[in-house]
Amino acid sequence: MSEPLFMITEKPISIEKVIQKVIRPEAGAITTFIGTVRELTNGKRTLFLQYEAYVTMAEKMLAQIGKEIREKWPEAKVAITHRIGKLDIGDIAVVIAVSTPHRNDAYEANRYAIERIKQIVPIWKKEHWEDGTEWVGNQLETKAYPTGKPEGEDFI
Amino acid sequence: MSEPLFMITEKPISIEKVIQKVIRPEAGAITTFIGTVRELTNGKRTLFLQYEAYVTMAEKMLAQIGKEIREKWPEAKVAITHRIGKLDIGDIAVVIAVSTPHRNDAYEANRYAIERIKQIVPIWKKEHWEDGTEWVGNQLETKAYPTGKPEGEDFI
Amino acid sequence: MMITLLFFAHLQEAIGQERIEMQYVPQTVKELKQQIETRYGIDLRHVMVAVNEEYAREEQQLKPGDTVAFIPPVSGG
Amino acid sequence: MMITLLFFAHLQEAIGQERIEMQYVPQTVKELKQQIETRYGIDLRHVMVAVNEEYAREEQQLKPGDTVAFIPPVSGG
Repeated sequence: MSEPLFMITEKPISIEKVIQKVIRPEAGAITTFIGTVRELTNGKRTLFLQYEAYVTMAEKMLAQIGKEIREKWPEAKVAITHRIGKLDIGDIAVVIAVSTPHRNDAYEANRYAIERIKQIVPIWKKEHWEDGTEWVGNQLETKAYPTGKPEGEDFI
Repeated sequence: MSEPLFMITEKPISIEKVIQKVIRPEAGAITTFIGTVRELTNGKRTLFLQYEAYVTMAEKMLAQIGKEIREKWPEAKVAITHRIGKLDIGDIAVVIAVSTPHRNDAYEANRYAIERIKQIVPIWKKEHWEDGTEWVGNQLETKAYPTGKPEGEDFI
Repeated sequence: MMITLLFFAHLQEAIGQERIEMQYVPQTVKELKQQIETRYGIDLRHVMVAVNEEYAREEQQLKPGDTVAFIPPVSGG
Repeated sequence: MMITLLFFAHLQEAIGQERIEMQYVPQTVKELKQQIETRYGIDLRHVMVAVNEEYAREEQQLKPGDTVAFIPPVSGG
């Protein structure tokens, strides 16, 4: 296994490959979260999405999420791959795999990972509709950081 | 796709195949739970497991869990495959895939599925150690049904 | 006038058969359980019963042609 | 004596560049943000700043060689 646990890629993501990174004989429970491109967002039909990242920092932030998870769930092993570039409807944008000895931890740590990705990982998506485009998150009223920083209990 | 959404099989489970059954353009979140054979249970080293099922009823009960989930999370689509026969350490025993438009539902419905499998689906596993065997769940003090029925809010 | 009994996991090993055709139909699940306990010297207190692949209560009536499965605590997943 | 500025998503489109080498080092993140806002007529109130790939507070001091990234609200996942 030469691929890192936390990575940004421009290629299609293999779910199996991400899962393989966390399979261990001592961990009987594996959860995965797979985020795909939805056809409709708020009733509007998406044609495709364009994902962009600050790649080096994004990989660092994914690794930081892994570190936070190991602090909260010491027996968990985590792997995350996020894709960037042009993605069509149904394409996989992100895969998070978590293995733990006990299943509750696998669900909770996985959910923690996706919430944190949406807070601190510098990745942006631009929606392309028939009648225009928009960078998601650019609506100031819905996404603001009053403290000037992303929120999250462990964020330093 | 000719395979049913809810099935018992004696063959190795393809995670991708189970996931493919629930991928839909309108559902951007997919969670999977993958249960593998652990090497150690309560500190004892397992050599392999033998799973047995009342196959026809087990498939019915898996489908019933699917029905319960659609009642609780109407937008969810679920697929479950459980393997039986001899399984070695690391082998996949069960894969649950759930797709929903919103990610919280995908986590919650998935977790509901595994809890219900452990309550109502007639599948049994026999642990094989170096020094003996035992059907799991045969320890009356740890698994008893005082009502004579498996518990669960929706169980009729 | 008969019913089919199915046994699984440790019950199957204790009884030595996975399937028994019974030429007599007890009135209820409860009555059947008592007869099996007596005949095979096993404890069915924590064993569920499914009649025709549906979980059944102790007081459920049995009828000819029913398939009755004895289901020890399950351990799938 | 310079710092590198990186812009992403709609900021990159607004400024028309993804990377600017700035020949002068403002004292703090806050000061830099104000200068960029004035110079390009953009609103950075809801934009985070990372210095050398670590999120930084407004009062963080800048030094020559720093890479400063302007990070609009993220939308990955």
